[in-house]
Formats: sequence, C-alpha cells, structure tokens
Amino acid sequence: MSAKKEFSVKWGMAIDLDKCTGCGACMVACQAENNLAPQADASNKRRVMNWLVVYELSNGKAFPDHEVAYLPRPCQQCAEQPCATVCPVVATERNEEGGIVSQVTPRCIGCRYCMAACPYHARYFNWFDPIWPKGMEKALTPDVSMRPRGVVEKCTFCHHRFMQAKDVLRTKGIDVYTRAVDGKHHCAIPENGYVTSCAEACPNGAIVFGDLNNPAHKVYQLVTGNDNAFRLLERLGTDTAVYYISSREWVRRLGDNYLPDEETQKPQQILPKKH
Amino acid sequence: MEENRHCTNGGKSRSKCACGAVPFLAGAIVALAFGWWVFPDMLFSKEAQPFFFSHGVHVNDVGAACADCHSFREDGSFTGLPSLAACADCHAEVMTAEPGPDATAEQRTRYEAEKAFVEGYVSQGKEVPWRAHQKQPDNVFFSHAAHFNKCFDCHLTMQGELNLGKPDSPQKLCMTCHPSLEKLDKNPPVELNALTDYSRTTMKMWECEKCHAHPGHFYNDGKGRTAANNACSTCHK
Amino acid sequence: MKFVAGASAGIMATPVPWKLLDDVSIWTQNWSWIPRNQYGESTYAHAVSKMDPSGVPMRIRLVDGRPVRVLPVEDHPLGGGLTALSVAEVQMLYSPGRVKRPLLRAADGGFTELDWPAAAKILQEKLTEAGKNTAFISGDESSSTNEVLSAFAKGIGSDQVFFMPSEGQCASVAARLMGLEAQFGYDLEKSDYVLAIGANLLESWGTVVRNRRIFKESHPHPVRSAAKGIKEAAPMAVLAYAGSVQNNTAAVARPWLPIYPGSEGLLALGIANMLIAKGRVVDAADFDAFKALAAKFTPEEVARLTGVDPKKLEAVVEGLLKAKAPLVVVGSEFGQGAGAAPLMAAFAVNALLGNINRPGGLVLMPPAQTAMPKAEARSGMYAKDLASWIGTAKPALLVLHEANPVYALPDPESVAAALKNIPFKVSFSTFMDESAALCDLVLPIGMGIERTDDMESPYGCGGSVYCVTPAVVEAEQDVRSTANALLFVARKMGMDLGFETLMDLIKAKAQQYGKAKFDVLASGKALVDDRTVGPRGLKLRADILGKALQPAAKAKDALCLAPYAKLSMGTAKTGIPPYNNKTLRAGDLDGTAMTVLMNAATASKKGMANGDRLLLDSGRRRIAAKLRVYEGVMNDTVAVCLGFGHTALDEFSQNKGANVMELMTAAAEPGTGLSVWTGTAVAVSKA
Amino acid sequence: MEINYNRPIDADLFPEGASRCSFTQFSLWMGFLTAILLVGLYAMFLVFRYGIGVTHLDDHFGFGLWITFDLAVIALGAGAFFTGLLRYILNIDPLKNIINLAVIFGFICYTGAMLVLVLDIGQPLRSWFGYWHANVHSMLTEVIFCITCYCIVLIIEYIPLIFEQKQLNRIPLLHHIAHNLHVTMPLFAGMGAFLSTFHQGSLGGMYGVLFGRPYAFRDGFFIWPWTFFLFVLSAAASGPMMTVLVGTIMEKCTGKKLISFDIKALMGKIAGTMLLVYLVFKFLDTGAWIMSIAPRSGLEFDQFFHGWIYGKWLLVAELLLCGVLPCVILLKKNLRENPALLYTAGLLDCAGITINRYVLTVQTLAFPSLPFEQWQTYAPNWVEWAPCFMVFAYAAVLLSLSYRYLPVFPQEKQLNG
Repeated sequence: MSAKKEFSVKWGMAIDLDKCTGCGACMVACQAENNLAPQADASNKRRVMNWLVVYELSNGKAFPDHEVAYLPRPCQQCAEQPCATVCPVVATERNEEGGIVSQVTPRCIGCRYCMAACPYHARYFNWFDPIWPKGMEKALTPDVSMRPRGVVEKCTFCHHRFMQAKDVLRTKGIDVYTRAVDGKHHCAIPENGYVTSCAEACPNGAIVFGDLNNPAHKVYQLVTGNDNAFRLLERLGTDTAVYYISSREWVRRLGDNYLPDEETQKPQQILPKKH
Repeated sequence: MEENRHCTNGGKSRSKCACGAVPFLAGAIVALAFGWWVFPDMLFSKEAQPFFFSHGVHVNDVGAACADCHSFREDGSFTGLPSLAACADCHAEVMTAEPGPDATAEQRTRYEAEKAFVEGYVSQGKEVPWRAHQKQPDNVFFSHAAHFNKCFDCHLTMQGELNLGKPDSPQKLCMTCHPSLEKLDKNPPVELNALTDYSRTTMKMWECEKCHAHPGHFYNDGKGRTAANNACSTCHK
Repeated sequence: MKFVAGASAGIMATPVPWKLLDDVSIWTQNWSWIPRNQYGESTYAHAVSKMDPSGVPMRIRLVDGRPVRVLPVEDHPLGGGLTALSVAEVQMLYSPGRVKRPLLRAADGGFTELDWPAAAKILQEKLTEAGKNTAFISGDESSSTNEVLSAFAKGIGSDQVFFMPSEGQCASVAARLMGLEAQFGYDLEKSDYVLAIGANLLESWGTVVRNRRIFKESHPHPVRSAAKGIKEAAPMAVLAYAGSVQNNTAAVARPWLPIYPGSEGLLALGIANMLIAKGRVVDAADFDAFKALAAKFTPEEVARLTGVDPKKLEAVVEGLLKAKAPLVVVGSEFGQGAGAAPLMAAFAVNALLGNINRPGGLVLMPPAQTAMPKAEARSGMYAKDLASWIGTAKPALLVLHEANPVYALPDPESVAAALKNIPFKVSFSTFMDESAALCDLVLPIGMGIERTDDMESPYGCGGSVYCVTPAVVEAEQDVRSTANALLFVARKMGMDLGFETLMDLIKAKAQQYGKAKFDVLASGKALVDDRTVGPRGLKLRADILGKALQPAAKAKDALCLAPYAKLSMGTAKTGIPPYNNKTLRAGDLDGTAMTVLMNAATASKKGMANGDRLLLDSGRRRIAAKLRVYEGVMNDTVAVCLGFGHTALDEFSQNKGANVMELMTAAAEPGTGLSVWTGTAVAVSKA
Repeated sequence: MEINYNRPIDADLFPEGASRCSFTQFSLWMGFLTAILLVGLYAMFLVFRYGIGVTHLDDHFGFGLWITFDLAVIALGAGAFFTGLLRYILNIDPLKNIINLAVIFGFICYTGAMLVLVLDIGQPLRSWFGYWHANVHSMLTEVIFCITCYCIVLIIEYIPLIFEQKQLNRIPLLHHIAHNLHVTMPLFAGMGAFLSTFHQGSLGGMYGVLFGRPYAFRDGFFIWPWTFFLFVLSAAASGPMMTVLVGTIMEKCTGKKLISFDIKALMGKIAGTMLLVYLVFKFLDTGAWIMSIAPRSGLEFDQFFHGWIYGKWLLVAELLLCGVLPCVILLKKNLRENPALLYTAGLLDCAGITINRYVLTVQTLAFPSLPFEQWQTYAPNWVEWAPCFMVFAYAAVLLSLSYRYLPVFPQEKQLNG
C-alpha cells in the first residue's frame, strides 16, 4: 500500500438510507449519463453492468417486525484503495484534487485484479462488447467515452461533470480553488454546480453530494460528528468518501462485519484529520 | 541443462558461418528500407479537405480573430470547428467578386472555393465534413478553457525564458500551441492512420506530459495543488 | 533462412513493430463497431413526461440537437427529481418496440406498412362505416387529446369513450356519488400527518415526484450527536402507510401497518368509527346512516377483517387526531381496481378529521376544463367503466389511444378474446404493445417529447395544474399525434370540431387557464390554480359503502393476492425500458421465471420454502413463479410485481415472468358502476 | 545400405542408442492430442472473437478456473527452478538425471500458463502495457516481469537440449551454442531461482495484499504479506514431486525405466523437507488468520466457510490429508522408499497445493465481503476447461516429442540396458 493522499477538496456523498425507497431512478440515471449499454436479460446480477447498485437490506426479523432498507452503492472512492494499488498498468489511481478514483479504460488490460480486490463489488468487467439497440447510440452523451469488451469500469462520481463545472468557472475568469473564510482551500464550484447524476435524479434527496472538507457543504454537515453516519466496511481502513446515514441501528450495523458481542461502531475518523 | 558430452569437430564451423553474413545483411537492409520508407506511407492515408479553405484569407485579408470562428460556449466548452450556421453568417452568398479575365490563379481558386462552399453546403444546409488535423480521441477530455486561462496566467508574466512575452494579438496566444495556419494558404492533407483512425498530428501522451509532468509544475501554488496536474483523470474521460 | 533472420533483425530497428504495437493498442481503444462520442453544443428544453403517468416535469439535454438525457426540474409544482421511468424517456425514443410507420393487417395475418395518407383514408372509411358503433379507449387521462376523442365520438354519434382504469377514475366516481362537482386534490405539501392506505405514495400513486419531494422536505436527514448534544429532529410530517406489502413507500414510512390486500376501505371505515367515537362529526345529510354503518366496524372487527394490529392502528388514529393538518389517502396498492367505495370512505375520514379544503387536507378542485365545444368532461368519461363494458359490448370499430387493455385489464386473455370479436381495431400507439399487436391498423404516434401535448391536473396533485409539453425533438419515425390525425379525419368527414390542430386547442386551453401564453407554458412554466369548490350537498352514502365494502370472499386455504407496482418496470404502454431491467434486484427474476413473495409463516403454513417453484391459480388462469421468502408481506398473502409477462414490445420486456393481471377478474362494485379487482384470492401450489 | 523395416522411419532422429515406438503408433498418439488441442483452440477463438463473456466468469468471480490453473501450474512447474537451484548452485550432482525433465516440464508449465493468461486478460493486445506503464506497487507487475523473464530463461535452458538432438547437434553452430550455453547454465539457474522466487512469492502476495478480502488478506514482513513466502515454499515443496510424477507417468507410458528410483526418492526427500518447512509456516499463518485477521475483520472462523462447496473439508484436506500426511511419508525413509507410497505422497502434495491455490482464488471471491450479501458459487464451463486441457495436451505433445527425439534422460540407456 502506498501512502494515503489527502486533498484539500474531497468529493463525497452522504446517502440517507432512511430516505431511499429503492425505486432505482438513480441506477437508470447513472446508466444514461455514463453511456452504459442496456441488457435484454439482466437477471444474472453478476453479469449486469451497473456502476451504481441498490442493495436490499433486511433487519432479519420475521413479519410483522420486519424492516427493509435500500442501500445505493456507487464506487466508494476510497482514500486507501484496495483496487488502485494492485492495478499493474496504472489504469486506476487516486491522484487528483477532489480524491476521485479514476478509471482509464483505454489503459486497462482487463486482468480483473482490481475486481478481486474491491470488497464493494464496485467494479465491472465488459464481458462482451456493448451493444445498443439500433439508433439508441444517438442518445449517448459526449461526456464519457465508450468502453469495448475486455476492460473494467466503475463509477467515477460523474467526473466529467466536475471537469465541466471547472470550465464554467474558468470561462468566467473565476479561480477554481479559493481560500475560504475558514482559512482553508475549497473549490469555488458552487454546491449545486457539480452534482452526480444519481444524486440529481433522486426525488427523495437520499443522495447528498459535495465536498467532505468544506464546512459550508451539506454533505460535510451531515457526516461530521453525526452518530448516525457510517461507512461500509469501515474497519478495513479504506477510508471511503461515501457515507451512509440512518437512525436505525440495525442498518448501521449492516455496514460492517461485527462479532456477536461487539457494539456497533461509532463513526470513527469521520473526516480526515489533516487538511 | 545437462550436457551430453560428445563434442565433435568444433573447428570446422567458422568458415561456414562467415558466408552467412551476406544474406543476413541483405535481409536487414531490405527490412530497414521497408520499415523506414515504405511502411509509414502504407500506414497513413492522405485525406484532402472537401474544398479549398484558407485561414490566411480570413485572418489577413478579412482580419478575423481566431475566436470569431473558434469560440468558447457559455458552458465553458470549446466549439472547435465552426458549424455551418456560423460560416453562413458571412457566407450566405458568395462574397468574393467574380474574377475577371485578368485575375490571378489564386483569385480564381478562392472564388471557386467559396462558390463550391456556398452552393454545395450553405444553400443546401449541409454541414461541411471538415477533416480535422487535431481531433481529440474520445478518451480525452481536453479543456481549452483550462489551457487558455491557466497556462498563460504564469507564462505571460513569469521570469525567464519560459515567458511567452506580452502577445500583440489574441491570435498569438493560440499560436503558442497551434501552427500558424494563417500563413498557410495551402491545405495540407490530413493524414489518417489506417489502424487507429487518428491523424498523424494527433498528440501522443508524452507530448501532453511535457507540460503536465514537467517538474517545474510540481510546485505548490499556495493553494495546496500543483499547477499542472498529471493525474489520469485530468485529461481522460 | 539467413535472409529471414537478417530481415527480422533489421525490422526490429525500424518503427514497424513498435509503431504497430502501439497502434494496435490504440485500435483496441476505438473499435469501429463500438459507437463513438458525438460532440456538439448542449442545449436544454423543458417537457413533461407523457410516458410516466405520474406527470414528471423534465429538462431534456440535447447535444447538437440530439436528446441525450432527461434531467429533473426543481422549480415546478410537480418537480424535484425523476422517476425510474421518466429518466429513461430519451432512450425510449430508440426502443426496439417502437412502431415506426403505419401498419395495416394483411390477409395473411401479418402487417403491411403504408403511409399516413393511406392510413388516414382507411381510418376515415372505417369511422364512417362504423359511425356510432365506434368505441374509443384512452390511456392518457391528463391530455386534451381526450377532448378530441370525445368530441369526435359525439360527432359520429357515439358516447363510448373510455379511460383505462385508474385511481383518478375511482376518485372521480367517488366524488360524483357523494354529490360533489369536484376533483379530489391532496395538499400533501402542508400536511403534517399523512396516512396512506394502499396508496403507494412514493412509487406509483399520483404525482410521484412531487410526493417524494414533499417527503424529502418534511423529513430532515437523521443527524444525531451525543458529543454535541444534538438529538435527531422529528420529521415535520409523519408518513404512515397501511398496505399488504412492505413496498417502496412502506420502506420509509413510520409506521407500516400491514393489512390484507383489498381491505383498504374497511380500514378507513374502522378509522372513521374511531374518530366518531372521539366525537368527530361530518356536516352531511346522511351522517347518521354513516355513523350507524361505521359503528359496525369496531376495532376488533376491523382487526379481524383487515388484519391490522389494533394497537398500531390506535397510535396512528391518535397521531391523526393530534396533527394540525392530517390527511388520509386511500388507493390501490397497484394503482387500479380499488373501486369508488374506498375513496368515499377515505373522504368520510378526511371529513371527520375536518380537513376538507383546509391547508394540508383533502382539496376539492374545480372540475377539469374543456375548451372544445363538443368535448365531454373528464368526469363524464371517468363515469364509464371499461372493464365491465369490454366483455359485453360489441362495437364495430375500436380506437385505442395509448391504451393497452390486452395487457393492463384484469383477465387479459378474455380481453384479447373480446377484442378479436371486434371487426376492426385501430391503435394509436408509440410502441407495439400487446393490444397494438392485435389491432388491424396501427398508427404510430410520437413520444411525449416528440409531440406537442399538455397535462391537466394529473390525479394526486394538490391543486389544479396545467402544463404544456412542446415537441423538443424532431421525430425520426413517421409519426403523428392522435389528436391531429383525428382532427384531420374529422375535417375530411366534414365535421367541425372547432380546432384544426391540438396545438390550437392547447392554446385555447392555456388562455382559458389564466390567460397564459403558449410559449411561456412551453418553456416549462406550470399554471397553478388553488381555487376550491365547497362540499355543498355532501352525502356520505352509507347505502353504497355498506354494500360495496365487504371483505373479499376467499376459500379457506387460498391466499390473498397482493399485486404491487414499480414505476421502474414501466407501464402497460411502455413495457420495461431498456435500462430498467437492470434495476431488478438479485432474486427478482430467475432467468425468465418471476419471483413472488410470501412471509416465512405463510410459506411454512403452505409447506413451501424459499426457491420453490409455484403455481398461482385463480380458478380461471394460472401463472408459474418462484417463491422468494420475504418478511415484508402480510400473512396469508402472496405478493406479485406488476409489469412482467409482456408478449409484445421488445426483448427488454419479453421473456420475463408472467402478467399478474391474468389472475384477476373484474367484479362489479355494488352501487358505483365501477369494477373492482383488488381483492383477488389465489390457490398456491408447488409446481 | 539395407533398410531395416522394423525400425521406425524417424529412427535417425532418436537419441543415441534409444529405442522408440513405431511412427504409426506415435502418430496416433499425436493425433489424439491434436484433437484436444483443437477443442482448446476453438474455445480460444470464441474468447477472442466474442469476449470472455462466453465463460462462466462474472463480476463476482473475475478470477476463476484459469487463474487457479495458472497458479497451480506455475507452482507445480517450480521443479525447474528449484531443481536447477539445487543442481547448479548447491551442486547436488545426482539431480543431473532429472534436471532435463524438470526444465522441460517447467517450460511447459510456464508457457502453458502464459497462454491461459493471454486468454484471461480482456485486452491481450495491450498486455505490453504491463512493462511500459508498469505500476511498481502492484504485485501483479512483479509477476508479469518475473514470469516473462523466467520464461525466457526457461527457453534458454531448453535450447541446448533441443540442439543436442542427434541430427541438429551435427550442425557446428548449434553444437557450439548448446555447448556454450551449458557452460553458463549455473548463471541461468541462478537467475531462474531469483526470478522464480520473486514471482512465486508475488503470486502469493497478490492475494495477501487484498486487504478488502479477509479470506485472503495476510499480514506480512515489510511489503510482503506472508502468502508471499508461503507460495515460494509451497512451490518448492510441490514442484519437485510433480517432476517425479511426470517422469513416472512417462515411464508408465513408454514402459521403460527413465529415472532411477533413488533419484526419485531423493527428490521426495527434498520435497518432504520443503513441505515440512512450508507446513510449519502455513499452520502459523492459518493460526494468525483465525486468531487475528478474522476477529479484526469482525468475522468468526465459521463465517469463512459455506455449505459443502466451500466447506471446512477443503481446509482439512489441504492442511492434513494433503499436507501433513505426504510430509510424513516423504520424510520417513522407509515410507518414501516404497514407490507406491512415494507416488501417493507426491499426488497428495500436489493436490494440497492445488487446493490452496483454488481456495485462495475462488473462495476468497465467493465469500460475501459485504455483510448484507450472500455467498456466491462458481463453476467453470467448457470454454474454461477446454484451454486447460489444451495445455495438458500441449504438455503431452512437448514431452512426447522431447522424449522421442531429445536426450532427456541420461540414465535411460543404462537403466534399460
């Protein structure tokens, strides 16, 4: 493992599991935004390309005490990536301001080592060439390049929207990074200037996106010191940029593996200490 | 490897080996000639523009600025090649006067070209299939805004030989990276790679890295970042 | 040999191998059979989804004029996000299931293509020939196209203009029976306690995106900090849900009251009884009769009939009583077939809560307007029950407008048989759905974003709202709009319907609605009208309720069938959009077999286990399925998702499970003239 | 000269003084192997033409039979480097009688593994990125470098043997090359040992570094997780026995004595010793895994196993039946000198290592890494099996050709004299 990189801007999410109804709008929005190909038979979930997946969580109790929760899982954008460190050809790395783990599919040789490494199953392999129904290729966006068979891809927090938001500032002559009132450096992109496609689509506001290091951002306020916040598999030390919040303890407990006598963890290191 | 120890007549071989050098060298020379001279022509096709176009006329004679045709959009993206509509703003009709009998060949060419353009494209509402010399591969996100604003922030003001000097025209800034096409009244054909479909002038990554990975750019600008990030996603999409 | 060796050595010193190595790799990055990015300027246009019945305002992103994305609209009374269906609207333009040009049934049973003038001519002939023996079915409740349909029908002497069954229809009939000249509106925005009974508020009931935006706004994110002493903020509005399946609404509602499917009205009566017991009254002529009826529904009786937990119910009723602006919304768990009685009972409960025409309450909106002289009012069309009609009537000509009765009505097989008996059938349809596939003439109409259309107060909204959706994309297929095609034929037939095109009608309507300019509306602005009409002459109609609200008859070892709907699985008209079958979770489909849900207690009672292959038998029809034990289902109930079992449309919809409508049969609801099919019982056995 | 019709027509190519079966018989055998090769080639065609989707691999099991096969084959081919190390560096002279076979088998294993690897990566045309754009932090980079380099070493080690073919060796140039390569063989043996140690280790390291996968993750020393060392040791423990087994199978097929039993027993003793060392560390490692990594990950030991397919029997089989038992047999002189027991121990030894590679590859991925997930199961389809059998057939072809035409077994003449 290489040394963890800290950035003054850290894009992240707070996903409110008490709000998610599991409708799937985010998943469809993601596919359309990122030029994923549809699949006629999507029944084998281990072969379905979805950068964002909504999992169903159960409190394990019998009717009528049963509760259900839905957990959208984008790439967790780990600060300590299990994946990028193992890639033999540097097709994926976390090296840019904002802390998004990149995935450069033209570099990828398709060894799938990163998929074996990622405990979140956030990485997907192109088992076949992508095929769109005739004409549907016209609805592809120019923002994300197409991927052939044989390469791995994953959620990039709609990185292209970050790039576009920066260009908007640049043409207005605004510096992308500024020193804010708290004396720290923040991105001058307004909070709604860069939002992922999934967060944008959700009518329930279950996905909140922003800079985890910027106290003015809602995502910061939602995760900082919030005892209801947790991250997936926190104890692995992946230091992910995706936080989940729920008032239900059973939901939070499903965020990590626990020995039977262990207490549900309080969110540790909610924000990186260094800035 | 375990040797089978029965060495026989080792001495005879030398003379035989020597005469093998001639075909060997011949082969090598043929291969070298093929590789250096024949192969590049095989790999690249030459594609002419749909009709004669002169940057020179537009810049020198009409006095157009680059940005008149190649501009930024409001969302910060760059238009690149102008659309037909943009061209038609001026070229709704043929603007060049019909050359008289004593017109130069050049004047004739210009007139014919414009006529071909207006009649073949403008009046038919058909977009021009320009052959671009510098088209970004799909996997590259190239921001003109970033380069236009950020590079010059320093390189117009900094000390030393990397100072580009105060430009006397905005065109000068464009010419920092782009060839001075306004001097070229001939349209060089676009050479397309048969395998990759990239033009010959498409930059390789190492050329981008001349700046992006330049050690001089790894200074901290006081805002916790480097001047030209070389992370993959800075340029790739 | 040596020459070859020399050449090999030599070639290594040239660019050939190295350049090829590099170029071949670049080649793999740009394979010609994989689409390339197409660049251009991004522009944005406003529209309203006509594909999604929940009325979703959308912002369409176009690149170089090509639509590429559906984006949400924030500042719109119905906006604030997207549904899983509306977000796929742009991709549906290129659905393989689209009808590309007019099709006519040939002698050999197949379709032959023809052009619009020829198709219009045939349509005209058939309409002239059938005259008053023509029936129309519309699958779009909120468009002014319905005015054209009904005015046209009147012009040829027919009054057989039907809507596909919907919750809006149940509500409209309920209002009419209660003596109200109004449409039900739901002021969810201002309510602080919403009890949804059956109504899947956050997924398939009414104005879904708006409902969900309101849910978002009333439910702060759960922030709690022991260190800082921050306690979790209570939601500004409670959302309670009563229904048989822990569906998308139940997943986030607090609390969830499990009840038997089809017992929504009974639960409402039970709540009414509890409210009356607390001294609540309604100013209605027949309140005493209602009171007497409600008195039969004691908490014990209600618990027996609906399966509700009395304690939980009491807590909810207490919550309603304490709330400043309580609101009870009753609907069907799958958006259809509930009948009018449950809605009438719900009105009574709301009246007892004193929230009629109050902020946060049940709103009586003025009836939908008509601009076309001969058009029938929306409530008039609602009054006609399609499910009971289709089995009996024998029109000479049937015209479908965006309607797929062969898939969407109960007992589709019988519907198909009935349709086959109609001599000539015409379908105006965007997609080649099950009904279009049965028709003799199929006329392609554009999708919502390819045509100019409007949307008037979709069911569930909180006040009258009128939106216009312009054609933001030029259609690639040879399509028209139903209204324009009919108006054209009308002129040919010498009928004057008052307007030349739908656009003219919409412009007139916009004028009627607050003198708005078409262009302003087309740029995404919604006209809102908060006027209400008084509940004058209100009758609670205990006479109807007493007959209509009966527990469903069920054989002893049969299970209650609880269909549930997911917008992600599309509608009967669209089928499953290409991207959306990926939203199915692991276990929702096993290859082509669909899964049905039961709780463990029910399953073990039936001697079944997770993964068993089952047969669901309604007595008339059977469907095969696989069992998934899911604890979020009411006892003695089997839950089945709607939207599977398509036989037409495209490969994204086909070969997936079975259509649960097969198991249902429409029964007459006494006294209301509507059909009901929410209380179906099925025998379940291992396959 | 009178033609002896009893001699096979290719008899002039046979090693000095060796007798071989008839050419017809040999051709039939080759034909049979070619059939298997063709099925494998067809599977390869499907993969290259349509994509790896034609297999049963999926997003959950990105690694499957092919990676298991590669790892097992590379471990079992370790006889080449380890015997080479002992023969040339440590000068254990009797091993000269088996080193040729070890080298050929190593060559087969490595080239076979490379072939399957080319199938397994999605973009084989970009495989050179592994050198050009190498990520030095990745264990896989080390694997790519070392395996390809070692493959070259194996080719260099194989070449003199080919050139020593009776007819080829008459060409002076080839004779000289063979001779001079022999002189430098210790150098290559040393390089081979170095490269092999690293890539065997890196292959193990590949799993040990997966800190998101508690089934495979191991602590370690500096940058190397314990699996790094375990893979080196286990390869050394199984490779020699695999070479012995291959030699024995060849003896059974040809009906000739090719390697004297004392050499085999010596190999057995070496393997047994290595197996003992390996097992000591493997038990320590397993203990640390159960006592430290599992609880640290919030997991109980039982959670690492699932049903029959990923049951505890695999662990028992790997460590006891295929670990301790062969180790005892190989280390006890009287037991290992019983041929049947020696071969059984060899089989168990190799099976144990294969199980180890299998569970680390497949069970690691089958394990539900997210707490709300279920165990997943994986079974390869024929498209995955066919290339594996193709490699077996390729091995048989190469071994048959080498045996028939090359002086592989120095003892052959003497043992069959």
